[in-house]
Amino acid sequence: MPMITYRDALNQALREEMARDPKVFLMGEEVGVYQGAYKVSRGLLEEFGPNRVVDTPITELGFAGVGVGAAMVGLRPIIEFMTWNFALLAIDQIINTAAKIRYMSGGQVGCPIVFRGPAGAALQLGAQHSQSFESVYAHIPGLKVIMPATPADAKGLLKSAIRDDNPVVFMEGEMLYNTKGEVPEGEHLVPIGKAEIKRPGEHVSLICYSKTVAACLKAAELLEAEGVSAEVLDLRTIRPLDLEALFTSVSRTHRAVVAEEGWYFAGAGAQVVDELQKGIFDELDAPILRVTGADVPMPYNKYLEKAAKADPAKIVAAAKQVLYLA
Amino acid sequence: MPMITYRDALNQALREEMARDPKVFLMGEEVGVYQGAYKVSRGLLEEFGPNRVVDTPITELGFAGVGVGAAMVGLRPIIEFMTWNFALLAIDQIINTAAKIRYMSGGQVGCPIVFRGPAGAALQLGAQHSQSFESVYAHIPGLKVIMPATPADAKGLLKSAIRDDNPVVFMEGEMLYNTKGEVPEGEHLVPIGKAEIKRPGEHVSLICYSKTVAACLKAAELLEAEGVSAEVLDLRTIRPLDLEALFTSVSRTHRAVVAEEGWYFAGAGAQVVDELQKGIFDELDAPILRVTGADVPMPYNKYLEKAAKADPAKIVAAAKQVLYLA
Amino acid sequence: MASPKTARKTDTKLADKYRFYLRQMLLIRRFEEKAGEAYSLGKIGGFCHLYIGQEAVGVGCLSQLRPDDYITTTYRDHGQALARGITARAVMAELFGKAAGCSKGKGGSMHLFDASLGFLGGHGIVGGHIPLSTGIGFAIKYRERDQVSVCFFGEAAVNNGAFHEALNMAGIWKLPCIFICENNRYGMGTALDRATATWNISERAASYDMSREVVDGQDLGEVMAAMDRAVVRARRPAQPTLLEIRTYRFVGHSMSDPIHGHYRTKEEVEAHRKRDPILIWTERLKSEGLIDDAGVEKLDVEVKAEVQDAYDFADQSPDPEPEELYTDVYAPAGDPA
Amino acid sequence: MASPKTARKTDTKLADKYRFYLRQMLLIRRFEEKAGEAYSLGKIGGFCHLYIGQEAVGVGCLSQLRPDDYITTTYRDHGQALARGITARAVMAELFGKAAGCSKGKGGSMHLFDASLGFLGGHGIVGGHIPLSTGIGFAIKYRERDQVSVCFFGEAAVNNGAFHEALNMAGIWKLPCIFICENNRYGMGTALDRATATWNISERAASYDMSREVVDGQDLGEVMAAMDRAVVRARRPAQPTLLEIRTYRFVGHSMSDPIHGHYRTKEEVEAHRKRDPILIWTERLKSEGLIDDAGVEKLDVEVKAEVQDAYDFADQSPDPEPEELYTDVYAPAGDPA
Ligand SMILES: Cc1ncc(C[n+]2csc(CCOP(=O)(O)OP(=O)(O)O)c2C)c(N)n1
Ligand SMILES: Cc1ncc(C[n+]2csc(CCOP(=O)(O)OP(=O)(O)O)c2C)c(N)n1
Ligand SMILES: [Mg+2]
Ligand SMILES: [Mg+2]
Repeated sequence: MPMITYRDALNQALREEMARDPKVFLMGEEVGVYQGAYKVSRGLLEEFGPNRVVDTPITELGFAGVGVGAAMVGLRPIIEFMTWNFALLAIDQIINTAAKIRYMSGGQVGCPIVFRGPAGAALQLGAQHSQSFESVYAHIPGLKVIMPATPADAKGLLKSAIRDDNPVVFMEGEMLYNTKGEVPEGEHLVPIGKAEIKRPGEHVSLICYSKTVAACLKAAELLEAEGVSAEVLDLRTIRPLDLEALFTSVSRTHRAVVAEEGWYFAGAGAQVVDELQKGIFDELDAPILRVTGADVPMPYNKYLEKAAKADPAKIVAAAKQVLYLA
Repeated sequence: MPMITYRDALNQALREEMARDPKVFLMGEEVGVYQGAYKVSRGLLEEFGPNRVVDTPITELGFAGVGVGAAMVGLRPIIEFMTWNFALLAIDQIINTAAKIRYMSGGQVGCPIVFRGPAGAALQLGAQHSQSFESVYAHIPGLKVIMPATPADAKGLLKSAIRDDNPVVFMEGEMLYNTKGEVPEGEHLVPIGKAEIKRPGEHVSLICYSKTVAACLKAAELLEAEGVSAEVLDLRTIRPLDLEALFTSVSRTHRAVVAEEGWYFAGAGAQVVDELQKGIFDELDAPILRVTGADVPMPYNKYLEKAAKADPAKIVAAAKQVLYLA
Repeated sequence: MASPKTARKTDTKLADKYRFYLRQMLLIRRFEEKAGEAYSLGKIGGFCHLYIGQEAVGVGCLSQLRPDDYITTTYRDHGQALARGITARAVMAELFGKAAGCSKGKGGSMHLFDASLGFLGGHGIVGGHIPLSTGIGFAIKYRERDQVSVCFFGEAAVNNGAFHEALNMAGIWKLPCIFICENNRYGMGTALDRATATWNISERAASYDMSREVVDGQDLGEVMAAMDRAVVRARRPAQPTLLEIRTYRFVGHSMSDPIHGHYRTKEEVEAHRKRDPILIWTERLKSEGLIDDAGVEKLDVEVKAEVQDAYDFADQSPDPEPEELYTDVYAPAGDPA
Repeated sequence: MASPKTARKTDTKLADKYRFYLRQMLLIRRFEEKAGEAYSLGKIGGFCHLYIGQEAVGVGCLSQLRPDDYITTTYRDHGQALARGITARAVMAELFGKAAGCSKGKGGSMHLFDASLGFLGGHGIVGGHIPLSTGIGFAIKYRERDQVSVCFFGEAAVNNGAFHEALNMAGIWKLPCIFICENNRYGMGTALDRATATWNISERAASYDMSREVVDGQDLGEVMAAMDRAVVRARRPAQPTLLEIRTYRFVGHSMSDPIHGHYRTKEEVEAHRKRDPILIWTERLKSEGLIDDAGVEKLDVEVKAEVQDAYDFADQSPDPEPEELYTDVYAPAGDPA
């Protein structure tokens, strides 16, 4: 299988789905002439033309709504947010229209649309450009929320998202775009709502998604050196959660750490904890601990920023604590 | 003590704080000439004049930003959202500016502002007008989030919020405005971040806030009839959470139900569950159950709407389940 | 396609149309009166915004459309829904929250839908649906069709960012959109000039390189004529239009709002009621000999019966099944993936 | 308060001012060149947007303000920060993320602040700070002061809803606001005419009942004159202004963007570089005999030394203490309640 970057995997998914279905188009800031702020859409304007690769003004609320309107009459828009930080301006269209139009219309009007772009922190982008809002969108019935960690999942899940008949929030990672992995060519679909064990283990479940998957794999290595066998469970989809996978893994390990990039308060990890204590209370041999971003706006200084992020060391420490090794 | 409505308690708090501090002003849609969409600001225009009771165009993003700007230079704005549903349009100003300006400026620029208005469902207002977003705001460092359940708390907490030097999200309830209770006259301050036991009990803790407080008190009555003594703990402030009160109550009852109006996924209740299992794991004799709004956009039909809401019957059922009586 | 030119008695087709428009305005008026009654009886809940006084805007604009065109509007949507041809039964049943409602009882007064008629809501966030209509216009152009996307909104919505962003895009991309600002002078209790820096709303079209017109919304003929011109511009090759249609709300903002609160006087309302769009159009038809008092009376009796039938139907028809609470949240089919 | 009228040699005060403005533009130019260098060396991280080519806008506009006026701007804020008088050391240290930075190293390049100078950021959300400046104008009027609130933003921001909502309120309430659109023709890679329905941005002021001017942003004299007029209008009784100042970015959008990507040609950039604001002002001063080559050279040597000093200072000064991660999230004092 070819080794390609997460960026190119997304580009493949976009190209293949646009070729497959003329109803699919890409819209957002700088997706065309500029080839994408992060080059995810490189070459698509040349291949599909300006009607299907549409540069917009800097009007997130407006073009998100344009996408929703187009989806209401049967097109399948892919709306790119340059970053999810800016999507706060568009959140009314996502929550009040995209997520509700099917219900409000008594099932008459659907909204097959994908909102995508990078989420979370990169390096020293500061407080307004380093946020991870998956828990906000996952809070909303009517939406699906996907956060792939690997190039293969990025391709397979983006293709599934584009074919899904519901509004899908698809969060990528600027720091993931250059990461490489094996990606099946052509028709490669990863089902929405299915987690994957990225590394099997026995003593503790490290539950993660997006950027924290790599951090957990690293942590699992470090733990192995200390004789601890950690299982790394990549949720991949935040909403709907794969409860079966969660219960199976933790019922085996009896201990869990949930690692997420975002803030702790009412984060997606809190929901994972809630599901686990409710679903398999008697299987838990220790409290579930969460490793999250520090509860502060992201600072610019690189050392402060590093200290604010969830990392392998913090995950290892949490794992030892739930194993009562600390 | 005089018995007054929640609405009048809020009105008192506004009037007293505006009289006390000339830097305090009220801005929003229909707060002046119209006397407030829900009449919370009745009489204030006449008393304080159009400079301090300011009607705005229907531009939530804009006037929220106007408030933040005024707060940056030392005024103490109270921004009324006609309902919190519409604040989704303003959320960028709340999250990206109000919550971050102090941090981004290295502590030079503060933002003493209160964003307030009714949250959650009333009766048959449909999908776009019946949402409770406290968990979204409570996710954000830099904000405080308050949801009072009683007239006395409404007055005391609003006064504290107006005097607080931080951005405060203050969520009221349309269905609470007409409820009556004893409210101290004049200087009555309720501290932010302190929960209150609204009814003491021994067998199970019913943790709630805003509208679910009344539902839990009703549930406690019903449970008492069956010999179950339920403690009703009103959080009052969602962020910061009063962990001490939570741990104390549940360490005594060893069982808890969390009732909230909003959606379950990554709701504030999930954070309460996370804190409890992390903080007092060994004190828990049963999984903590949550009673939340149904995971759907709010339907218009009155029976469907009723079925979608958290109510005493559902809280009783959950309480029995954690007591293994069901 | 109707034109506002005087209908000679010989032109019976046009004459029938003109009488039909009168009937539609009467139907809306009687329907809204009945809805107000039902609301007071507690048969209708939530917010309920009536269209009384603005009938000529909805009827006149929609009279110029084809069945395959698209419409989006606000929470004040009963009149346009009826004018587009959703039955009084289906609309009333929706207001009653019944399963037979045009949104299965799940949408309510503010969220009327009929996809088969291109009537795409019924939206509750002021300004929020304007980008949707730009998106529908985008889809029409994308498919190289010659339909038009029509969007109704109030004058208070023109201050909202969604209006600005949506019209700018329709302007750059030259989409087949017609933006209809129903300027009834008040957004709830706020008079136009207290909320909008420029009194002449249609001038804002200049910021979006868009055609514009100011129209007397109480005169059905004027509305039809202006809409006719806008539709001609919008069909390929497309040129978007902002129509500012000046009208007046004869009743309160919603059922919970008095007819004249602190924000306008009884006298002002009375003065405007004199320019009742139904009277003006009736006079016009009479002067052209297209109808007489008996004919008007007959139409009124007809529509009253239709409205009563809708009321009885709504009242007697069943609520949605309890399971409906959980349907329509996601698409029925699982992921194709 | 400077006026653009020709400075006679005798008017030494004005002559000194004019030379000082040249020095400020040179300082910004050299500072930005150094910042670019430091970025390539990894001393500066994140996004870094340079002001090269636009110096006359920041210097000219800020030259007309009083110390008690307020300024908000975008992420492209180095030039205005320096023009307002934040020291090169404090700005460079902020870009380096150091504790001595004007935002304690927590803000970074996009979030420069100095409350003591009324410099209130440094904001990263396009359009997001425009309502803030309207709010600052509101506060000035609330307190019955005669300060002005100045807001800088790019031409791409005028399509955003925040611009529309903020200018409408400044227009209705007649606030002492000056909205300065730095029209450098591109928003990242998007040319003005691809994003904005009306090419003539200043015309949008008509929608907000606001004064407007189009200004040559490469000519400091023109900028000062237009800003002078705007400030006079803004001081009580207040009349807001939208200034469209036409300029050009000589470098890429940010350090990660090539000088001319797919979106503009080398030739276009070269052509614009010929209208360098520093050269134009230098010629003006020379022609008026206010400076000679030696004098210019002397200024350049001075500012280069100042920039080098700032670089060394930033490089050597300490990072924030680790505890700083958790400070400034909430106000230090507990709740007074
Ligand atoms: C974003 C938003 N803010 C506030 C409201 C509450 N609201 C509903 S209708 C209305 C007035 C709208 O006036 P206008 O646009 O003129 O339409 P009209 O009601 O006159 O037909 C307001 C403030 C809302 N629905 N959405
Ligand atoms: C709401 C929002 N959307 C997108 C971005 C990403 N972005 C940063 S600057 C920029 C271009 C802005 O251009 P302009 O307003 O003309 O200012 P200039 O950079 O030319 O000074 C974009 C798209 C952002 N910061 N905020
Ligand atoms: Mg109106
Ligand atoms: Mg620009």
